[in-house]
Amino acid sequence: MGVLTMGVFPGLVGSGCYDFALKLAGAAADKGHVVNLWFSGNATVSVKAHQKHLKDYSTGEKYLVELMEKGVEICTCEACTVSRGIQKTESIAKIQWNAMHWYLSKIHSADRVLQIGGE
Amino acid sequence: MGVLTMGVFPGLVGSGCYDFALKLAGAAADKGHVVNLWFSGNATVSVKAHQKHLKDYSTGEKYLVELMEKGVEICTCEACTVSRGIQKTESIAKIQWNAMHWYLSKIHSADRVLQIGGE
Amino acid sequence: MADVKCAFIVQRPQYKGETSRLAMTHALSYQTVEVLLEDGDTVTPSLCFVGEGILGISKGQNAIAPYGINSSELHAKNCLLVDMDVYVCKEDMERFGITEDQLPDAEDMGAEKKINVVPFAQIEKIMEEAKHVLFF
Amino acid sequence: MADVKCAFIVQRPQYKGETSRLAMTHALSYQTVEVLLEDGDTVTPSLCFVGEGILGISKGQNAIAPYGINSSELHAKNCLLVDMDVYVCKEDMERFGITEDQLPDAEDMGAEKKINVVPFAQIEKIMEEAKHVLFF
Amino acid sequence: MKLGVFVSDYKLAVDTLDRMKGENLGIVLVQNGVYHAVLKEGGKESALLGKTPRLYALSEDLQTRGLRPEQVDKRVKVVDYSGLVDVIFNDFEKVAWL
Amino acid sequence: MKLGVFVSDYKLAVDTLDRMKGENLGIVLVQNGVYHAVLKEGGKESALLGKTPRLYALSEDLQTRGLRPEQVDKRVKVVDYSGLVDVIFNDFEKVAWL
Repeated sequence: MGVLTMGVFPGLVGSGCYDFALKLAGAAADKGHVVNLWFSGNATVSVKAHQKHLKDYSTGEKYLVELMEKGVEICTCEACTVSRGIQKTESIAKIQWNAMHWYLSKIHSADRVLQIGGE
Repeated sequence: MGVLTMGVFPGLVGSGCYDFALKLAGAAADKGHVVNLWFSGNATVSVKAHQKHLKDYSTGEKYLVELMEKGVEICTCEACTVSRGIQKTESIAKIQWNAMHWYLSKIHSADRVLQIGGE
Repeated sequence: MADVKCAFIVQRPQYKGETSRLAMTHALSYQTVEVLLEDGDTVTPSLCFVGEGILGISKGQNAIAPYGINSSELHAKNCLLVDMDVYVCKEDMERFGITEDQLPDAEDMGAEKKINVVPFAQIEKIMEEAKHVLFF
Repeated sequence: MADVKCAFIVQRPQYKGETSRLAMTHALSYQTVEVLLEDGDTVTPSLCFVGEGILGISKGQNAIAPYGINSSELHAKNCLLVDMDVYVCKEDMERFGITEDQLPDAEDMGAEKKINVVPFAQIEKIMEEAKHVLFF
Repeated sequence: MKLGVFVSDYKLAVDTLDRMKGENLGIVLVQNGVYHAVLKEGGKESALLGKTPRLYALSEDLQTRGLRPEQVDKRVKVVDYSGLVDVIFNDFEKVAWL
Repeated sequence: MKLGVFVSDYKLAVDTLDRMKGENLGIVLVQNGVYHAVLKEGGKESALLGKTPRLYALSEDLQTRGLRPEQVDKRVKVVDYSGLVDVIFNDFEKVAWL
């Protein structure tokens, strides 16, 4: 089994790219791969707890919780997150908060890296 | 003097478009125009209180407060905001929360509408 | 007492970003805006799909199964259901090889309106006649 | 004990979105990643600017005055300062009419490294030699 | 119809503007759109500059990108945010962000 | 180098892929990128289809957009998320999102 590290960047909450990242992470974890997810830029907003799921919006909270139950490690960029006003106490439980080198360290151990950039 | 209504949509926190919208709103208000700002999509995240201003990130809180002191009306799409986990109690004070028809009503009274879409 | 005409021009495809979906949900809210306006005041949106924007309203979409969200097709049908004028650019239909039978209607939901396939020149005219133009 | 080479390819312009700026800040963190790795393990980024990505690092930027944020030029200089290998695509310089003297250096900050202007073929080679390729 | 179109990208992902008639159109270059006023890609100026004589570029966005006023094409009027407010209210009947 | 490039748009705002050599390249069409596997703009298929024989499209993203498997170009292998995981680990040495 391999290690997949994904970086999820700006503008992804409420977008198809975000849904993509979470579904791919879930499918990889289901197959027994080790999966690491790094949020930066606007994607960091997705660590906010108490997201309300409305059918016109894709929200990530329940998927993120499920992913972590499957062993996926998820970390948000602390600077990006606090610059958007979200505090650690308001975050979904068990999501890690760290600096950008967390992502690089998970790149170091990865067999495959998928950096989802764009806007 | 005129009425300028701006709709600010996805992916704008931390982006140049967001900075643009706030600066334009400020410049118009300084000239005595009536300005209305509507946040939808990812831009709704910008109503979160306690944003930390770091020089590598553009954050809007202090500008939003300044704009409201100048008389600019600001409203966030409630559905978009709660789907991202942000509650009314966590919002910057005096920002309005309403449904999409708020935007249409401010379009009704506007001399100029600038809808900033894109991602 | 005044009606304000707005041209909502959807030029981006659906799903990857939210903007083109939000165009439809915002247009739909013309139905309830009266609660915030003076008596007799109204807003009338015309919803126009151009360029890649026309791709996202095709029939047969299913976004619930893979992603748990309502499809853009459903949103387009809802627009017809509330009697909105919906236009799709003819030249772009031809360019992408999309035929009229691939466009949704909302007859099954009881809608009387249908999507109008019109030349780009007519969409320009709609923009011209509108007080405000909003691109999505 | 292993070094992992990564190619950071910046293909989008700066400022409108955050991605291309975040490419630089993330690359910079190679300096501190050792705290999270085993002894002797390292990550070595090569930072390459291609296409419109080359536009955002020109000399003479001032983003502090209008927008209160650090310029991308400063970030590029910081990359040189920490001895990162920074490459700019020669063909794109020519295409956009940008000359080498418009590229920043960080001599004033004490940097020894300079930006390397190289053909696209060399950037492809960097991607080939890297274990991972990240587009921004 | 005197429509002012805001262009905020250099490479455009939508072709709506290409298809609109230039007669009453104006173009406002902001964000990365300001590169249209400066760059000559492959020696050729941006097609936008020939589309209408009503061209504006935002000075703050030129400054941010290290672009000097003398690099800007002569047909483009450089305005700051305050000037842009006047352009929006006085030079156009409606405005739209591409 | 067996690089799998993910394409998530129909109209691309970056030209990096155009310039990369096809030999060891693969293309994975996801999100609005799946339109490349289906549309014939002006009667012409997408240039991406001729770039490499290693082409994939994500079934969930076809389904979301109302695109049926029989509309997909024969050269494109349709995979679901589970299949895509295998593509990532088995068919390429590295992957990149355009």
